[in-house]
Amino acid sequence: MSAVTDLWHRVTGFFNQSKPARIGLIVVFVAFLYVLPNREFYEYLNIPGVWIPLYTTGNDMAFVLFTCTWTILLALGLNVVVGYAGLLDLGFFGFFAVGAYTVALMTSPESKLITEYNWFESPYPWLVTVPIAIALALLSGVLLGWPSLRVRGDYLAIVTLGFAEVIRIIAKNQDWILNGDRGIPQVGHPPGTWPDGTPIFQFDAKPYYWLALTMVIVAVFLIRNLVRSRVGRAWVAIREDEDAAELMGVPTFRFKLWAFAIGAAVGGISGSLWAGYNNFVNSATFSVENSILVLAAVLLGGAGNQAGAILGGFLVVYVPEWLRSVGDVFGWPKTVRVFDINLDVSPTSLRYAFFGVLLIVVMIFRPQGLWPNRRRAAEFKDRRQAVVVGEGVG
Amino acid sequence: MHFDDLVNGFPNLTTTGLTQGAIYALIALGYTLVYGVLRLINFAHSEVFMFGTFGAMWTWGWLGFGSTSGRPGLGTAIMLIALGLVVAAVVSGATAVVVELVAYRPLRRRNAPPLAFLITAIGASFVLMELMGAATGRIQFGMPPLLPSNPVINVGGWRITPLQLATFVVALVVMFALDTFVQKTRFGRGIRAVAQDANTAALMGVNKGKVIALVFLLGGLLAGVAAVFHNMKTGNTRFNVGFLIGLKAFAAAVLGGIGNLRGALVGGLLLGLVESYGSALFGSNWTNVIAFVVLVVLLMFRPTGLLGESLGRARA
Amino acid sequence: MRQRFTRVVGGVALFALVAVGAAACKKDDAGPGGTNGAACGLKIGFFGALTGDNAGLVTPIKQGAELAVAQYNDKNKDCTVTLAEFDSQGSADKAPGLATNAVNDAKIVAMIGPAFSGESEAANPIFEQAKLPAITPSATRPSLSTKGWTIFHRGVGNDLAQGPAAARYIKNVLKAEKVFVVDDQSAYGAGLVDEAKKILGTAIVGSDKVTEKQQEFGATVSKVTGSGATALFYGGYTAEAAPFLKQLRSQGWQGKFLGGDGINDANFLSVAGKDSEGVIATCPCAPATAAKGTFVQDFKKKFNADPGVYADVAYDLANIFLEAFQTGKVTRADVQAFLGSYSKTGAASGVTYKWEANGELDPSQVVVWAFEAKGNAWVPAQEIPKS
Amino acid sequence: MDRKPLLEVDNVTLRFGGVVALDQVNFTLYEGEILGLIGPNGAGKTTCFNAMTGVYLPTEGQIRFRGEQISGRKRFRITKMGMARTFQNIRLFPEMTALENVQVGADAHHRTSVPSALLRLPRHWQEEKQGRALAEEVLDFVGIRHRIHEVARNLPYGDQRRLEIARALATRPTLLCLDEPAAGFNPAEKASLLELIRKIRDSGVTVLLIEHDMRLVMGVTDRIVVLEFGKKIAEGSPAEVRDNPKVIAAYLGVPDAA
Repeated sequence: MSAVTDLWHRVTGFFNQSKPARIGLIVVFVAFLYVLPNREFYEYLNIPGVWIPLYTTGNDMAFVLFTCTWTILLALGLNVVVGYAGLLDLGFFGFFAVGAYTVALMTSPESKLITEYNWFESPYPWLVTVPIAIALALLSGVLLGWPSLRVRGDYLAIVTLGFAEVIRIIAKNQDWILNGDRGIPQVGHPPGTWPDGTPIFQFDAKPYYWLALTMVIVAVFLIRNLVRSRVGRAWVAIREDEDAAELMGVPTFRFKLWAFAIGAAVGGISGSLWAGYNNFVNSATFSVENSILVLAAVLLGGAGNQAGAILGGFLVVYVPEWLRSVGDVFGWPKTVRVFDINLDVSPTSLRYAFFGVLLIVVMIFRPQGLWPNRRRAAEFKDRRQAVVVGEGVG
Repeated sequence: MHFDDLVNGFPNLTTTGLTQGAIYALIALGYTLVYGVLRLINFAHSEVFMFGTFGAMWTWGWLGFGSTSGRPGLGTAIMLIALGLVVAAVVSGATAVVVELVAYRPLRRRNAPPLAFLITAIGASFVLMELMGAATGRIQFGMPPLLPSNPVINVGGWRITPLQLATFVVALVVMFALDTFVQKTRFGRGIRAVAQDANTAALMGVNKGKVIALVFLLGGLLAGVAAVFHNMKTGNTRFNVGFLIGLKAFAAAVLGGIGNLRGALVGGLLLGLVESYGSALFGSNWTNVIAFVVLVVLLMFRPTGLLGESLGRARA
Repeated sequence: MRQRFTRVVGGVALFALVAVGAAACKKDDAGPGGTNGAACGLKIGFFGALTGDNAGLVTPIKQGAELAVAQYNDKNKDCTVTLAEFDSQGSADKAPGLATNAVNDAKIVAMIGPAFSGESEAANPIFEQAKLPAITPSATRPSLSTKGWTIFHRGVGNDLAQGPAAARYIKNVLKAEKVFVVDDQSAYGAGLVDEAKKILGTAIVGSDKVTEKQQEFGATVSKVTGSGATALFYGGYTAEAAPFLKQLRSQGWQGKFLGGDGINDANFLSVAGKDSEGVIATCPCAPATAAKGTFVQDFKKKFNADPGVYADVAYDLANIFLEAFQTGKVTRADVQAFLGSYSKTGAASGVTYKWEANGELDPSQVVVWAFEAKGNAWVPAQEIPKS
Repeated sequence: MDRKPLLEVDNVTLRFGGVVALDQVNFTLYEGEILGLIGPNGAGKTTCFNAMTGVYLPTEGQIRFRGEQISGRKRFRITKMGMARTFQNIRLFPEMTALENVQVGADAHHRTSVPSALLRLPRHWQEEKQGRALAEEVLDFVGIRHRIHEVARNLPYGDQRRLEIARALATRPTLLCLDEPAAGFNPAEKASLLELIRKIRDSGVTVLLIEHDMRLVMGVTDRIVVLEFGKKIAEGSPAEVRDNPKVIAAYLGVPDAA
């Protein structure tokens, strides 16, 4: 065991020291991500017990990966708000909704804006609506933040939760433009055709996954730019001690608002990508549970670290989807009869229960998240030592 | 806007709002107690409540009172309700304590950051809800009719049913008992001491672990009481019944000032009333919008809720 | 150190390249209709919410199909068919991936579902692309048949058939002059109520909207009692309808409670208990035949529960597909053609399944019946005339 | 010395509910001096401080900084005007490095915001470079340059105090308010702190020093203001204040007076 850890340390140490090596590894890894949705990739490798079970047989792998990537985008956006600026936001999915609905309303020929309100005559192309979606999401971030950022901590959580609920309920009302549960069908797709003339972006999730993955990479770099600047320092200072930050000349309100706006904009991108793929948008998607899931993603991965947010976003989608197929792969029974009652024990049906167990277990053993910011990990070590010492004295 | 609905129904809307508010308040107390002591939003509390609804229902079913059976006599009904209250309180209390032991205690021992607790709470909530869902086939269950529906008071269209009266009276009695318990007894002093300063309390010989378990237990017991009245009021339960009502109760706790016992009562009743009037005025589908708008506006002006936080110290 | 690194990176890069190459060379082997003509090992897909909040609604439907498949397999032990479940959790955002997965499985030549209208909007374009014939047992949104999907079939009448019929029943049979309408804002419930409203017209004395998962109906109840309505039409499902009815009764409202097929299930009777007495549920289906009798018993025996709404429809639909398999229709195209010329009455639901070009049931076959809850059972009251 | 007033506390009264925390306090701080603000525990020193830096809004009276009214202004604006402070109980940003802590202070005058940081515009680079240089200079000035990449929470206590001063200095203040900077120091540390305070004054920064330790205050300040129960009871040179009977009474009345 120690030989393995030793090797691990030597390898990681090497990558930590050598910059070209690190970049090389990242490039290879990204290339790997782009080929990931190809089923043939697994069949080619064909290592039973390792690769095949990782391929989700219960759901389309490309779709699962696409869902992962838009969730990762959301997690990255929320990480700015929760991880860096330290603002607990339980209604983050609202911005996703803003992005998705903007795209749907503007690109669908069945949008009420066209059929009933005559705002414009024909649908816009998807690409045109994306910047508008981002702008509107950003604006809604500011509009939400303006009144609510006065309250702090857990109170902010409930205010943001309320905001997401309000958006959902408004969306639910059929009489308004969003058309409620009936939703908006025939949402536009991104442009582009294959050489043979069929559109690239239609129902196949693979191109969307590649597009979303590209967006994730762009978002990571842009957010990284922010984090390593005055803005990022201001956010962390606010998270650490808001009053002290303000007394040191940080315009806290403005930067908190920026955090909200940036997070919201990233959420909006995610929503517009999703709407393009899903082809149909209705109010049922935007439940509070989803906001909570994204928050779980950020904290599971490790708040305040982009790699952690990515890992978390991936896991919260992938694990339940994988559990869907794992029963088939390993041939587990689906029901158990206890006292004349059929208990449904298939992993498919219990996948969220398993997922809950996973959340608990991870948090017990790694409370700072799976892949925390290095400093947070150090802090956690300190805190544990403090406890040990404290107990020794008491 | 339907002002006529509001005006015509005002007395009855008030009664239903207060009844619903009392149920919110009972659940809100669970959030508030835990929050007051641990600064932790116990997201799994909604599932603690849901377990209580099933506990009571199964007890009644075991005694032969299912949804399709006839209404029993008043004496039997009161016995059944009392029994339901005991069982639901025990089931909910036990669930709450188990959640504490499994999902929170290990984290506390490791001095984990507060947000980690939030995630285990969400995890515990998933586990409890999905397990119950799988066990019950995710279908809905009806409750036996227990109390008669003819009103005890009927003055010019203003009706109070026995159930509404019972809900309100029992909720008030329970909350009064809790308040006395926290203010007057040794355990209560322990709770307040830990809420104010956990470390000092520990130095003064208060067993922090026990106090925390006690707080979860108390919250669970109250949720159990709420569960029985919810059963009788809505006449049904299912595995995901806790989520929405838990959310509302949490909002009620925040409204009153989370961590403040009397705040939970005030917040619960106020939320019940606001929802009742609001849904008459704008339509039931806008209930949640109204509730949250009121909450947000209130928090703008009183950032720590109506009564502020009082179980422990004010937030740093 | 550096040497080792080069080896690692080189290895991984090679690995990735090969993988890309392999991906580019190999084509998706799983395509539509790629079967060899054998009826054995075929799969019927079932698409709908099997977990999550709406599972209680869809699980009985799935069980109906499951029952049919199980009975078929008992008779054909050497050549069995499986029911492949696609749990969408009822949400449109999970539907496309599952649909793609279903389409990619060449063994799936027929699909029952999607159960809800919302997910149908997202999944049916994908089925259409792969020409996978699908019959929905429960999605009743009228617009689904106007999208030009050739694979789309509806096993039930849509909201346009049922809403007006329910309204006519209230107007002509009950002769109610004060009607209150409530819907749950779902596409189904609101659609039903919108259609009913057109006919009820001035008889409506009030309306309210509730939401899914709502448990507390105090304000709505007080509106209903205050309006003096003698009848209430509810558009929505059992989950909210049953507690709503109970709360209405507990507040002393004595009027007639009516709902669509969303409440026409055994669970409604079991949840509402004695309060269900006299409730009217419309249904675009005919009353129980003798065959339906065994369906209910079989269902109870197998699943230890009463069949829910549309469980009978799913049972019949599954049997239609199984009949197709037995007659040698084992490709997607064959099954599609088989459905096009099909015209028989289902054993469990009593509906005559004959589809028009747009996938709707032949309107002359769609009958709407009113059922009344009596002594904890749905008793057919009468067929509602078409005008 | 040209006695130009820098900060004027004019009849400031501060009430919390029924409690009068400050009662008609008056004093003036002149450019280039070191003013000591002393008093027994609970005399209202920190409250006074908080009123000056914008944490509390005075119930009555005015506080003027360089002739401008500051009460009611945003706190970060007051910092930008040239007033910086430290805290009685250290309030660093514990997870940031020493350098980053100081950079936050240096950022007070920077104008880079999200757009220029996002796109890495020239202003961003320029301000980053300036901020970094300033931060290193200030860390050097307070004597903890060698701690530059350590996380604040891991610094020894004395260095944390110094880091707080460095962070405040990085905002380029004209007035530096130190809230009990020597709390918990041993005599040797106190002596070197005195050196630092003088050095700060000599670099052209006016210093307001709140201190409990009389000896320290006597040694470094030019003038002293004494508060007791929210009221000013004496003002003058260290020698005058030391001999003031009211001050003696106030300090003797408190058993743990140093």
